[in-house]
Amino acid sequence: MDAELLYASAGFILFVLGIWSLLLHRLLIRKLIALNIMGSGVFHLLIATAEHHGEPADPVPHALVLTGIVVAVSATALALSFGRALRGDGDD
Amino acid sequence: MTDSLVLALVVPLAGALLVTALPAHAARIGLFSVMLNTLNIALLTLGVWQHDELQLALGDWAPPLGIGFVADGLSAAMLAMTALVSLAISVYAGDYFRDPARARHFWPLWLLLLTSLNGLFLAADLFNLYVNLELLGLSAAALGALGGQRTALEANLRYLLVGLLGSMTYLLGVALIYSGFSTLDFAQLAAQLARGDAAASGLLGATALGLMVMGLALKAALFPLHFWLPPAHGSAPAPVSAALSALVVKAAFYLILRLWLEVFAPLTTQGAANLLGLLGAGAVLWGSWQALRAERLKLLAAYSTVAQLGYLFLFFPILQGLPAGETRSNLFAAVTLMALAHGFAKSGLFLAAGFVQQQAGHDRIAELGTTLQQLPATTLTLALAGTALIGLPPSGSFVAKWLLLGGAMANGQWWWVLVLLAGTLLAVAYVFRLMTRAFGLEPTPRHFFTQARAEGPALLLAAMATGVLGVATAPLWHLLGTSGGLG
Amino acid sequence: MEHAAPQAWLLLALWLWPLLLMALAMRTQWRWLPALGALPALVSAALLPVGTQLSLPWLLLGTELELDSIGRVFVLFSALLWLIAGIFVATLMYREPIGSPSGSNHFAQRRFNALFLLAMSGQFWALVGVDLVSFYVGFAIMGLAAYGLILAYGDPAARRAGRLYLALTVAGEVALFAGLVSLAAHSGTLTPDPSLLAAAGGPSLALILLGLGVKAAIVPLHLWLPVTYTAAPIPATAVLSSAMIKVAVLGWLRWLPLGAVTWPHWALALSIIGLLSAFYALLIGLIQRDPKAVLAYSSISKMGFLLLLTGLMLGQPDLLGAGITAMLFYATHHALTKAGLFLGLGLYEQNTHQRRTQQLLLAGLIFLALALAAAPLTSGAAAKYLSKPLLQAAPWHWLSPLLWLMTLTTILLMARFLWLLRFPASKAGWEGTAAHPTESSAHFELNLLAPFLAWGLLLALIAALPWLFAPASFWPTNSANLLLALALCALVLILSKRGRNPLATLIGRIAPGDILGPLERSAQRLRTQAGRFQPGQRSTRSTESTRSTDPTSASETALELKLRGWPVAGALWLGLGMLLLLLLLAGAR
Amino acid sequence: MRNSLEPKPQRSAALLVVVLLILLAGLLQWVYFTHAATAPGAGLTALAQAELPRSGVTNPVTAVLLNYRALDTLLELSVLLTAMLGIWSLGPATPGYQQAGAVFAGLAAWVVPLLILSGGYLLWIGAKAPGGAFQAGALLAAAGVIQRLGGDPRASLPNESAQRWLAIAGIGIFALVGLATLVAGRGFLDYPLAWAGWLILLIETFATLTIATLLTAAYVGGQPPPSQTTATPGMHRMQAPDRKA
Amino acid sequence: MMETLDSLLPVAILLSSLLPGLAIFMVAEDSHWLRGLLNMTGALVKLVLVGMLVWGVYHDHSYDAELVLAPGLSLVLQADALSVLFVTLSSVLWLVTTVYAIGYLEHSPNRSRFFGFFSLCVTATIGIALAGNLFTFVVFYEILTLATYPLVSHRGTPDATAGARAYLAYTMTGGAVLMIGAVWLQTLIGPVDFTQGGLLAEQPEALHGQFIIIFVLLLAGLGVKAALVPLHGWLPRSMVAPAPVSALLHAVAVVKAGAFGIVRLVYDIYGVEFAHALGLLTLLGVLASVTILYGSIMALSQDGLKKRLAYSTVSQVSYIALGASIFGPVATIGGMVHLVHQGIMKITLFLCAGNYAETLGVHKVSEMDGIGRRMPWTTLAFSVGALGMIGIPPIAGFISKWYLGLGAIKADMPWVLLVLGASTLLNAAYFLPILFRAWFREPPPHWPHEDIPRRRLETHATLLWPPLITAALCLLAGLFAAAPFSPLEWTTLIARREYP
Repeated sequence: MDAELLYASAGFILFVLGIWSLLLHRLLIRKLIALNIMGSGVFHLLIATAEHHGEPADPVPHALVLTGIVVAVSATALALSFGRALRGDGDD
Repeated sequence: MTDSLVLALVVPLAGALLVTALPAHAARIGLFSVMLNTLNIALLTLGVWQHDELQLALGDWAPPLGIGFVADGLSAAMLAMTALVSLAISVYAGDYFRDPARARHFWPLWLLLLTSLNGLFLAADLFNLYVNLELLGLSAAALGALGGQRTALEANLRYLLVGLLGSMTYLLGVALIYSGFSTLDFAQLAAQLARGDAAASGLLGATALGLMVMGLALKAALFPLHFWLPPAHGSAPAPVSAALSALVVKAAFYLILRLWLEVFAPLTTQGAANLLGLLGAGAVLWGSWQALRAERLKLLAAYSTVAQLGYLFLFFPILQGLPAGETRSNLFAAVTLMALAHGFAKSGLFLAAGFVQQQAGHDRIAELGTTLQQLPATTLTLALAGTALIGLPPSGSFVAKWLLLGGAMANGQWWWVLVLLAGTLLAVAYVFRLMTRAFGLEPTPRHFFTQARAEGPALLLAAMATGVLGVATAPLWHLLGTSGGLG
Repeated sequence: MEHAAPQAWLLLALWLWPLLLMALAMRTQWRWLPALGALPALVSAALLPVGTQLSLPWLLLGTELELDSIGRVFVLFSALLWLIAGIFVATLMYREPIGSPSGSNHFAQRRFNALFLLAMSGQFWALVGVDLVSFYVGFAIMGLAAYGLILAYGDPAARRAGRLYLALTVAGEVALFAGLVSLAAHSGTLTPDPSLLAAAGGPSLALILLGLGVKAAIVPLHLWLPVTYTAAPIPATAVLSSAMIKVAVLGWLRWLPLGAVTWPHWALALSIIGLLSAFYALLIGLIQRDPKAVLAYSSISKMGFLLLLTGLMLGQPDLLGAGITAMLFYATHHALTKAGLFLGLGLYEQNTHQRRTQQLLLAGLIFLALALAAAPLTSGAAAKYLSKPLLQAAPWHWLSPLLWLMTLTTILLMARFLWLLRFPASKAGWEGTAAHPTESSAHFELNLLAPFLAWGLLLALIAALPWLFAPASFWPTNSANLLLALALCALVLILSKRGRNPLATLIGRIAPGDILGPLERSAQRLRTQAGRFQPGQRSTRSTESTRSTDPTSASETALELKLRGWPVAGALWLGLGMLLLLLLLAGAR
Repeated sequence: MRNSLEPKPQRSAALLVVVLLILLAGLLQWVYFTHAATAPGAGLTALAQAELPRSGVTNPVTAVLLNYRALDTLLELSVLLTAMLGIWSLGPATPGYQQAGAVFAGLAAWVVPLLILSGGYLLWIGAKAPGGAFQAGALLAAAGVIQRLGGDPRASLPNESAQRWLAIAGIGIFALVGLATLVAGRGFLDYPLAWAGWLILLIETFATLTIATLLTAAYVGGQPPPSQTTATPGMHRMQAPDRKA
Repeated sequence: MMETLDSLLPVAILLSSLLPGLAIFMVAEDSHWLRGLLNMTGALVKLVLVGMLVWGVYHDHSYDAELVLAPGLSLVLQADALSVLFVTLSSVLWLVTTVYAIGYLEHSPNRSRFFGFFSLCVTATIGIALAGNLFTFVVFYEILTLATYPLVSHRGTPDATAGARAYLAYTMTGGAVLMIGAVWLQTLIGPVDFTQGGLLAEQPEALHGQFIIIFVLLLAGLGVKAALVPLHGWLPRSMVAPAPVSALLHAVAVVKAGAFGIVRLVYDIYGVEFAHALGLLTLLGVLASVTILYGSIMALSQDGLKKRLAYSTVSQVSYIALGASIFGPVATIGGMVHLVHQGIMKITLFLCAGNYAETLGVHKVSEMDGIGRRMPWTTLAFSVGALGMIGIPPIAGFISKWYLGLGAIKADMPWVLLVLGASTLLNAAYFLPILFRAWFREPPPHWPHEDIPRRRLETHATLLWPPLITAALCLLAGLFAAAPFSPLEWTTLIARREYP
């Protein structure tokens, strides 16, 4: 089996696992991790797409992944901050 | 002429940056940029009016390598609506966020939201749309939580997470598309799909479309995925609620429409469209019913948004069955008109509701009589907005509903007629449950406006939905009718 | 439109003038206004040449006014009677203000005057309007305005009478309306000639007869008349019984296809109805206690007789000329005499304290009664004589004995009237006047003298009538009958002097309005029974006087409340809609 | 971290989710493999390589990021800015950590300059090889995180006003360059070939700063304390009761 | 140039009440003078414009204004003889009622709101009258519903709210059904322009079944406003509105909008011959007859004066539908002329009822004893209106009945005469007792709530003159029915154009 197919396959599995976790776990941190796992799944797929036998890797998916990561980081940060604000509300 | 396409993005973005850097002058700079944006969008719309379609390859890199911006009639219409609504919201917000501490948070996020909306309506690139979607989701959630109460935080965190789930799903679809077609550009993708090279690529495309629509439907709060919407929109500050209900969900819907009817048109099936329609019908009925039962004004408005989005989805199965021609192009214009009318009406409604809430100190419908009777202008706003929500003339949604009914009948899909009938009557019920309170024995207010800067924009928005859009639809048809590809 | 002669505008003026006076009467108190109303009519009837026409196409649906030979007679005697009655209104009615609380009397007087003039205007309009609409307009105005005349005193009896009158009048007007409309529809014109009338067919004629029948008080549509005549003020009764009632006769003459067709069945039917009406009224009238009621029944019988004549004309179109002459004379005679009797009765009742005046009045009344009874040499005899050709040409051999019987009974009825004048049966009949004591002052002034003068004039006219218009050969008519009747009267008189009056047991058994009493009682019983079955439901009687004034009675029936409920309304709507759809779909195939 | 967003999921619903997800996964696999086996997309490698000389850089990924699809990057930075603004809007930063001990401080003193240095390198190399603004910015932000962990409540960031300027600098320069090319008549972000490399470097430099600032600020997790001088832990302790009140 | 002006005239007529209406909303509550000026200017300008329109239409001038909303969907204003009839009625009565309302609402709250919506209502009515196609008609029909709602609930009492709610429920449902029917029809045959003689007759026979269903739908929608039984429930309950509203809207604008729509439906959409051929006229006729009788029977037992009048309206408005349901020009005239006649008569009655309420606090029939003595002029006007309703000549109502009867016989439908007769009797039975009380009974020592003392006039001049004027109009319309430009002559003109 080709590597990119493995990557892609793993990507799908990660994606689905992420959804599973997001939907069935109640803790925010787990949900956020789940979202990042989903993201990783998609990135896996993109990386897999970039691979073309005998050619240099396609730069576009790479760039997309980079952008995606930044976006994911931003979203995670904001969500965490929400969680902190909520907790702060409750604790203080 | 195509400069305005870029400026649509840059103007609000620059405004956001300046406002971020100079928080002390947030309100002034913010309002100025929104005005500038409106001006620019006017130019853009004029361009589309004249040239049917404006295209731009950013950085002169033609797709598939670069990102294309396309402004056709639909984009222009949505952009124009966004510009006007955002202008009104901005004027209103200047009054609403008088506390500078809150204003400095509002303005940059608000301008970023505007940036993302403009980007969404213009971008013809799947991935760029993803980034815009995320920008939209993040700024919307942050704005929604500006109120700071626990309920607002919870609701908007949920909104954020749901949005992320949606955009991730969307992104998976994008990745699949890229893997199969090596392009992210609408036009190229559409051309490839239309050629229909291989059954497998069709399969892939369809799966991708499914994923993207799945994700977007979540963001568009299509019944029964609307669960996040009422609390989020109901708890946000009034100007934000207005923007969320009128613009943000509309953007997701716009994307679905664009993908379904334009890019992926060869892959769509009647069955799928029927499903969308069915969900839309569910939204109409359930949303209206819940709005009828809502105890708070803003919740009512939020549920009404759910219902109104349902109307928009009702167009899918009907459009699906129609061959190209006058009925179809009319119907397509109608769905646009419906979206616009709802955008104006709902933003007006939320702004008015916000003012009522400020004046009354609460928004429990049962106890609003006193306040409503003291605020003629705001009450009129609520009435005008309500008229558009019900779909009565002279509102744009009336014309749209008329055409929708006509389409359903022309198609032989008469069951949607019943949904429309029920939805309309339910809407009458929930709108007038509110309006009834406006009549009572309170002393007569001396003046029409209590606070013109807060009430004026809302009234103008509502009058736009009920009044202007009800009679001046011809320009919209001109804008859309000549835009190729959607006939 | 061709130019009408200037004097033709008098045709407009004769009914417009009273209307103008009416407007005045609403504002002012001036008592002579009613008397002035009839002057233009009198003048035009006397001076205008027969056949004067005035076309007013812009008025109503196109008005045609004309003074034809028939109308002229009617206008003439009606105007005279309105004038005399007006004098009585001015002098007798309001010497003592009517209406109980002081202060409201002026209002009542103005109201009476105005409605008096309105009714007058209506009648003239109907008389000179020769198109269907004008006739109906005048007829309806007159009929409704007369309601106010009846109610002048506003006592319970008058109210009951008024209610009854109104109900029957409106019903009659509806029937007349329907008949006239269908006449217009079938003939295609508003001024149909007899041949067109004949073509219109039976149903429209039946409706017209029904409508006019109420006004003419043909049994059984007569219920209102005895009640009304006994309850209304004397001048009102006078015009009601003389002038107004005759509009029905004019209606017959105008809107039945007389002379154009031979309709033996209709002739027979109308004749029988007329005879029945006449006999019924005579018999009931004989046992009345109130002289006014006697006169009222006499009117009914006379109208029955006129209907008989009309019926005969329908059967014998060749006798049209003679028939019309007979009817015109008879109508005039009856109008003048009946008015004279009522007015005289009024004077008689008001002058109970002045024996000499009363004796004079009694003499006059006896003369009038004789005239009405068609004693020889009177106008009654002349009328009888003039109608003989028509009666004798009737194809029915049973008619002449009946007519003889009728003549005899009429004389007896008049005898009964005079009897009641001389020996009042009970005080009950006098209530109306007892409530309004007479002026006791002895000094004569114009106000007191005028009615006597007017009455005297009327008497003279009645006396002169036969000599002016009838051939001398009428003289001996009815002498035998009169003698026979007088003998009968003497018999009754003797018997009653001995306390064995054969009629005593019958007298007063039937109240004025005859079957009205039983009708009202059974209606009341029905109502109470209906009420018993619905204990929770307040009775929603349509009679205004008994309606509950309780604010809590929402006065909306259970059905309406149920209809208002959503499920019911929706279900009904849908159900009906579906049903209709099914029916229509089935029908459209 | 607690989250009470949802009630405890029901067992049956959970089971349904699982079943559905398995089906979804299966579907995706099936579609993808069917497709990949028959008609894989050609990708844009060739095109990207062909256009590389016109991009002003030699690293194709950087070319995509800063030139072909520069708009994505511009918006991506905006997303980051949005996140920071959102975080700021949610309230002031938490007091942070106690002053670090000597060991950590020593480590930090050694690591932070290294991070800054390697950040600079990555930025520079980005034009030719993997690397670039995001990587560089991330390294700088790591330095900030270490400072924060070491007890600096502002993670070595300047005062709020400066932070704001830093936060927008990258995006602002990006946009300004775009506007400049626009004014020059070329179209937005259509660099003249001769200047492309330098302009990209300029943008990347400021983007690095901005990314670093934004990431660090996000880590700090709230609006900076209002005081202009360096905040002391004591002040935070004084503030705490205020917040409670 | 003339073309433009011609298309401007209908628009100007619409704007002459729309613009003042919108402006009035903004007027401060205390600026009575400004508000009155706006009101009166609008009403007078409209009257002048309508006069021009009447003149033009009489001389076969055509007025068209079209605003295209979408291909196959446009707002069309056009003036034909029928619309001019309704326009003239509305604008004349608007003027009268405005004068009245200014007096009536003196010192009452929320006047800016009231007059604003009042003007909008008139605008909607004018729009209905001038609508050149079914779509435009539906648009204004719904606007009318909306604009009337605030007027019905104007008083703000729980009663008013409940009445308004009922009103809304009925009319909104009706409107939705109407819309469905209208869209359906448009789907089948394209734009439904009102065409003299109808436009469905040429359609293929396969569609006839659907046409029947559509007719029922449209009739149901229109029937709500026209208060056809059993869709009439809202009308008596909206009588809680202030008198000018009851007068203009529930006697003229709203119910007439429904009736006018039925007339349009029969004559200008289906075409009377085609409707006749489909058997739809019988349906309409039966429905109208039932309504006429039912309304009258209900009116009998109402003690509330306005409620009695409302039920009377239920009954009387169906005369118009009845006229439309009888095939033949004469009945058409009868029905259409009743549009005007019923309007002026009923408005007279309502204005008088308002006078009683405002002057003396008399709201019930049972409180009206002797009111003719206290308020003779008002009662005189009331009497004219009531007698006219019964059909007593020479008041206007008689003319309508005459033509209806004439038409029915010509169409060989003698049973209609029976309905007319029964209705007349019933009308008499519920109106004459009122007149009896008013004129022939003794007044009570105290009136329930004597607000306006008797000075030179029995009440304020602004309250007194309008009913007197409308009462005079009732008389004139009847007396000079055959004169040129009378309602009757005008409807004859219409009928001539409808039956070529």
